[in-house]
Amino acid sequence: MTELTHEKLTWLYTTMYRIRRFEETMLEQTFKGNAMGVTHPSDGQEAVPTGICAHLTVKDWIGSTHRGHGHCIAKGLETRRMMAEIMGRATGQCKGKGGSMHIADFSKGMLGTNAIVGASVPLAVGAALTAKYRGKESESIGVSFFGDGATSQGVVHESMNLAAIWKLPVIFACENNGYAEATPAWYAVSTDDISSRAEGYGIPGVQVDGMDVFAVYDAAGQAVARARRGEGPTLLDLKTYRYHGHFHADDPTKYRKAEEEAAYKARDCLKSFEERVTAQKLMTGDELSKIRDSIEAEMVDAVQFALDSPMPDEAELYSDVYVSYSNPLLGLR
Amino acid sequence: MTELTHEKLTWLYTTMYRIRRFEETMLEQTFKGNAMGVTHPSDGQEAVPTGICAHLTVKDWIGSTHRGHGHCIAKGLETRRMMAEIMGRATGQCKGKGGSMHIADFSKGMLGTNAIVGASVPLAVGAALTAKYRGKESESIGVSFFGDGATSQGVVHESMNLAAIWKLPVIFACENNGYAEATPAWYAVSTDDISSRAEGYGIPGVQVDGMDVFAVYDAAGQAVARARRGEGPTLLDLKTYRYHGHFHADDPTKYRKAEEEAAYKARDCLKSFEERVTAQKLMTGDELSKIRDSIEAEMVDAVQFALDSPMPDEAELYSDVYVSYSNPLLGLR
Amino acid sequence: MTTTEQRPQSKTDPLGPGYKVAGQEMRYRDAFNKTLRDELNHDPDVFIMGEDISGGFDKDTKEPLDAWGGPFAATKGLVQDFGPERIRDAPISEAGFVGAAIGAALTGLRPVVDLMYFDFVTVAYDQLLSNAAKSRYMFGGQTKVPITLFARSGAGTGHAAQHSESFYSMLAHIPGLKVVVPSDPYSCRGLLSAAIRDDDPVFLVNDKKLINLTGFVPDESYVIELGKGRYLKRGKDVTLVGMSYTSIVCKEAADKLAGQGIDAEVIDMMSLSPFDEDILLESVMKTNRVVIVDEDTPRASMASEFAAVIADKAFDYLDAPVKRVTAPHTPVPYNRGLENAFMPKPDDVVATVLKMMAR
Amino acid sequence: MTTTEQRPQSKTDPLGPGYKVAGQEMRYRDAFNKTLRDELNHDPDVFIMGEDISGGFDKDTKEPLDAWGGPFAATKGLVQDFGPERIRDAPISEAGFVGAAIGAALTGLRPVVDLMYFDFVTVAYDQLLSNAAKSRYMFGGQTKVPITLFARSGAGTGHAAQHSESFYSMLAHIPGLKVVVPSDPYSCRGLLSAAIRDDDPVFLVNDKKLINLTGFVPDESYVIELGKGRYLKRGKDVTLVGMSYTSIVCKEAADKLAGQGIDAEVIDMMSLSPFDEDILLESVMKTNRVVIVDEDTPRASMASEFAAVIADKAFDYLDAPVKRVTAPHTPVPYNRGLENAFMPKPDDVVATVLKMMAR
Ligand SMILES: Cc1ncc(C[n+]2csc(CCOP(=O)(O)OP(=O)(O)O)c2C)c(N)n1
Ligand SMILES: Cc1ncc(C[n+]2csc(CCOP(=O)(O)OP(=O)(O)O)c2C)c(N)n1
Ligand SMILES: [Mg+2]
Ligand SMILES: [Mg+2]
Repeated sequence: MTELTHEKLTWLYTTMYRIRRFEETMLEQTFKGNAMGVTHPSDGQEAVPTGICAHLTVKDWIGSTHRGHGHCIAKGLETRRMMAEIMGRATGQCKGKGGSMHIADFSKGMLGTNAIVGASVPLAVGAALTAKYRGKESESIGVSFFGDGATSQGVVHESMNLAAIWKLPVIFACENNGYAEATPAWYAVSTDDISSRAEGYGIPGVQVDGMDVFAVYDAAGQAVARARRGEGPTLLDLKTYRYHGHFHADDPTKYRKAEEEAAYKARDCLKSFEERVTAQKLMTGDELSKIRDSIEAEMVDAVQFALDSPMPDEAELYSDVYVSYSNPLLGLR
Repeated sequence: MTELTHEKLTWLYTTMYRIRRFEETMLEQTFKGNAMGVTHPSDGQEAVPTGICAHLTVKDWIGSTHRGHGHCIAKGLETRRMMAEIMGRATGQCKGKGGSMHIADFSKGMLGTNAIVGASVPLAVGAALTAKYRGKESESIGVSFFGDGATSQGVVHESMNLAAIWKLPVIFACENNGYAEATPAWYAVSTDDISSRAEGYGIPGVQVDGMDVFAVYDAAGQAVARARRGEGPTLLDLKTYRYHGHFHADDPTKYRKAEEEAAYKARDCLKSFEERVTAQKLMTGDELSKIRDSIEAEMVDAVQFALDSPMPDEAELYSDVYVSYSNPLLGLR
Repeated sequence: MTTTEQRPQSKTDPLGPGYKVAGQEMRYRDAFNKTLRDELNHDPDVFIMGEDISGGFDKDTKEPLDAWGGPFAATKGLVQDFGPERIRDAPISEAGFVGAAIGAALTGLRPVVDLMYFDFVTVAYDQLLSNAAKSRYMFGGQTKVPITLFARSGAGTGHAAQHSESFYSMLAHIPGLKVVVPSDPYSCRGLLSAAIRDDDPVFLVNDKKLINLTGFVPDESYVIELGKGRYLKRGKDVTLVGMSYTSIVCKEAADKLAGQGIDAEVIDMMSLSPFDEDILLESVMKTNRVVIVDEDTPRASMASEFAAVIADKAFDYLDAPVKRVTAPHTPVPYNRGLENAFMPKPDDVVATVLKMMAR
Repeated sequence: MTTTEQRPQSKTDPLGPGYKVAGQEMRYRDAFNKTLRDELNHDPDVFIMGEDISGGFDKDTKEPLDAWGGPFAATKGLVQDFGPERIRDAPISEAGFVGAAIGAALTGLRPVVDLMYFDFVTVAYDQLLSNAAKSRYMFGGQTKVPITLFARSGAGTGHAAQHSESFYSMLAHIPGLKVVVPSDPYSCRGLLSAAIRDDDPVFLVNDKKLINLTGFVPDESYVIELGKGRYLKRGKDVTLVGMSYTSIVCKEAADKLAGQGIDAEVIDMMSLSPFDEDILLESVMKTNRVVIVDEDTPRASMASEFAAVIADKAFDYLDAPVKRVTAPHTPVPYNRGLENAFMPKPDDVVATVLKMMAR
């Protein structure tokens, strides 16, 4: 395990716990009927965005998926504005017009969660292209998060080839949770080792334990450094697990074995972090519990902020389609 | 070199020579203004379709590209109907409605040349799916021909993954002629070894000398046998060269080195075949020259047939859009 | 099997006067599932392909589980009865598996593809347009492409911009494709059977708002001829033209208008390509007024097309401008209130008609 | 830089009465190339991406060769002056590199994408529709997507079904995209500059039949406002509406009609989304008759859209049915005679007008 500062450890734990509690709180609100649409929780997978984004600054860019709350949080988005977005409020990250599957914060280097599987991958490549174009690879890289299911999407292949031939500063972070909806990766993905696809692009491919934030942190550190040195992309195959169903109302026990779930939960990223840092006396139980308390308070605030926020004005239906458009078509009514 | 019957050797030589002379004759006609559109000659690459199709029967299916005359001929299409198609005649393979880039013969297991790079690849996968669905893998497989340039197309990746997980009887035959239009493969393709991509799909990948019909024949033989045994797809990376420019009017010397061209021409598939079979006394010079004479006669006939054939009736503009359509829209005139 | 182009008049008389058929009230989704089952039984060359349609596999036995019942329960229970070769689960590769389905159709099978959300058709757009729609034509009529695709369209369920589209007009634009848009369990069943039995590529669009609505459906299999519309209500003052879910919107608007003494005629187009020019012109030539209602965005849409045909061929019969009530030229917003404002509603139609009648 | 919405009246007076500008007669393709050069000079954030646009690389030095000059010579000579970072050759991955261009646009650059043949847009369709067109809206106006795409449309060059499409109406349908269709070197230059400087995603369609046509082009840079049409000829008897190459068809038809004593007005729409409703209505309200001419296939097309708008908003001014002269609902055939029959021609327009005037 790389030497980590106390500050970094604190950040890792805070971020993972924030994601976990955000997902749980968001689900609660969804079941209360306060979220307006479908949500895809990422609890269980927290170590992946956390371990990767720990290496990023606000000048780096990430592309995300339908299961993107963890990416948003790890990239520094405010949970109250995320919660407000999911509740469709005017104060939401996207004024309530995007919802859970379209949360972006361009001021934070977050290109948006995205509801078309695979579609955000070339966006991160484009962000890396901008960096290279400006000669800023060392300070601005692109990270693309996508799932095991997305590896079957052609545009993901195209993106890796582009990034490889142009030596762009990108990390392809495959969050391999073993399932795409109910379809297991062993059925849909033609290899047991997604990282083996890297060879066909002439880039490094690494298998990583995605339940262990330290393993993710180390692997991402190398990939990020390589990108910042201008040596091009890396593919990370991060083995992880989603604790919840595919979306809020999905019951995963219908298609996953109890043993499998139990095995992953035994290696829960929060629990193992807690055990490790306390055993190694890097952080105290008290410190950890203070962090948890502050997150609890943050969640209460986020929900209250969202619930108290107004709905967007009906005029918002028509705005933001274009920057400028000479003949608006406000619906033919 | 596998033991080949005299009949097979005759077929190989006849087919390669037929392709060579078809392309040359077609170009002559194109420059005379008799072809109606753009044509992409495949002279130089004859060994690839010939060595592969030598293993196929009329029940096997092939998918092809914009550079597809060789595939058509190797799969048994009649050169006179191909020539008539290129001249846009009613007697053409597709009634003059398709042209060089859309020649199909469903009675011969030929799914069509195709003008969208990569787009025919899943069609061959679909043909293999039909075979598997009917339990006929041993007698009907799919072969997809595509170029080095097409390897960057997402749908090609998707097709390989599909064929691999469903263990479909398909051969992915990459005609790697080193260029996509003027763009070299070393620039656009992220690996020097396209066959290395096979590993990421858990299927065999083989590099083959595509200038040597015997090498192609051997490698294809193994891939075909594997497919017919129900063991799934194979990727062949067949290194070859087009003698002509990208399309009829393209001058390749603008972007290719004379030495490179000379090196490939020194290994010309016809010349090396002739040398080998005569040296090994498998065929006589006389036999070979008789074959050439018969092809010359065939080309004269093909051109005359095409030139003598009528143009399609104007009603053909409106036919074949649908099998049945209750409200035809014959243009709003 | 019975062919009909008339909407059932009543529950005991569903195929028009004179017919008595057995049937039952059922949800749209159940009618859909029942029809898939019928067609799988009817022809061994029919198979279904799509993501999650067999709903997971047991890790140990590798057997399909049907845990999900397929997207929107369309394929529920089918894999148990027809097996994983005929209910073929696909990876997330829309271009690849639509292309493979086209290849299968070109070589003798009759694939049915579940594209899940309508929005995903853009991922497979090239295969649909360049291969499915053109093969027959560019190969000079040598072949046919008997493939059926279906997917769920429409706003109203909080799925936001990338899961709520209704751009069927873009598909209807494409020569070589056919497009059908059922609006109730009855039309769904008849059009789906017709689509699967048809030798051309057909895209069937299911509006999400219809999925749980119920209606009468005959037990026996039947087809509704592609390219035919139907009257949902006869009237004399104005023609309301609906398609997919807006047929229901039109019907509700007509009911409201009746309360104000206006007798609207309602047409459900059912098919967009080909479409029923005759019913459109017949009705407009009688009522002399028309409002076309569409949840697709307006520019270069089927609403534009119907308006154009009427302005050309029924011109001399028109007493008022041809009106369209459509979604605005915007993506679909997430917030429920905005999303609601996006969709054309009966009151929008009523307001348009009232203005028109006041001329 | 001068903004104008008027077509040049004469060679010495290209920007309307009062203006005197230097300029020259040049081919459409040269005007296009010159404009790209202008915009690359104008803004260092502008770069161009596409297949073969730098036309090959030297095997030994790895330097770009410009052997091809790019598809249709659009980018000829640019890589020498601007280098391979700004004239970026792309592999055959339309979805991938359009997506990357969108990502670059979202992060501060102004990408220009050469898609070569218009038909290939279907391969990148999802990126265009789901990302380029929607990002601004679904992210609540936080961002903009200043990307320009261009490609060659149209039949008439023997390229057959998969290289001859004109389905710009499908793009114009999409909320969030802009679509422009120049018809001569002058409009090409002004619209291309405007597109590249615009902060929204714009698709510029080049009909192949225009590429070698010549026309007067000012030396100085200028923009034509997106969404504006122009009069190519004033007249009083009937309005002919053209777009892209059919503007030329309309002009020729008008000349032929003049010979028969019919004074046609010709509008070149130039932009399809947004489009100039005002010019359309102004003209039709004056002439009371309209024929819309389009090489795109008819169903749910821009021809339908213009007809629908006229049938709604100019209804009371119409003396005759709204007519469309378009391609048939078929793919593009290869044979030259058939291909010729596919395209709307001046005589088709003349015949339609004569029938209309005889009413
Ligand atoms: C193009 C496209 N196809 C299908 C879907 C429906 N869909 C949403 S999420 C999902 C599974 C994605 O699996 P994976 O990439 O492994 O991500 P995970 O959900 O496991 O995080 C599917 C099929 C979609 N949103 N977009
Ligand atoms: C989707 C698509 N993009 C671009 C083109 C234009 N194009 C035609 S052939 C070609 C090069 C193909 O290269 P390769 O696959 O290596 O085949 P080759 O021409 O060398 O046989 C290109 C870019 C096309 N036809 N289709
Ligand atoms: Mg997954
Ligand atoms: Mg090549």
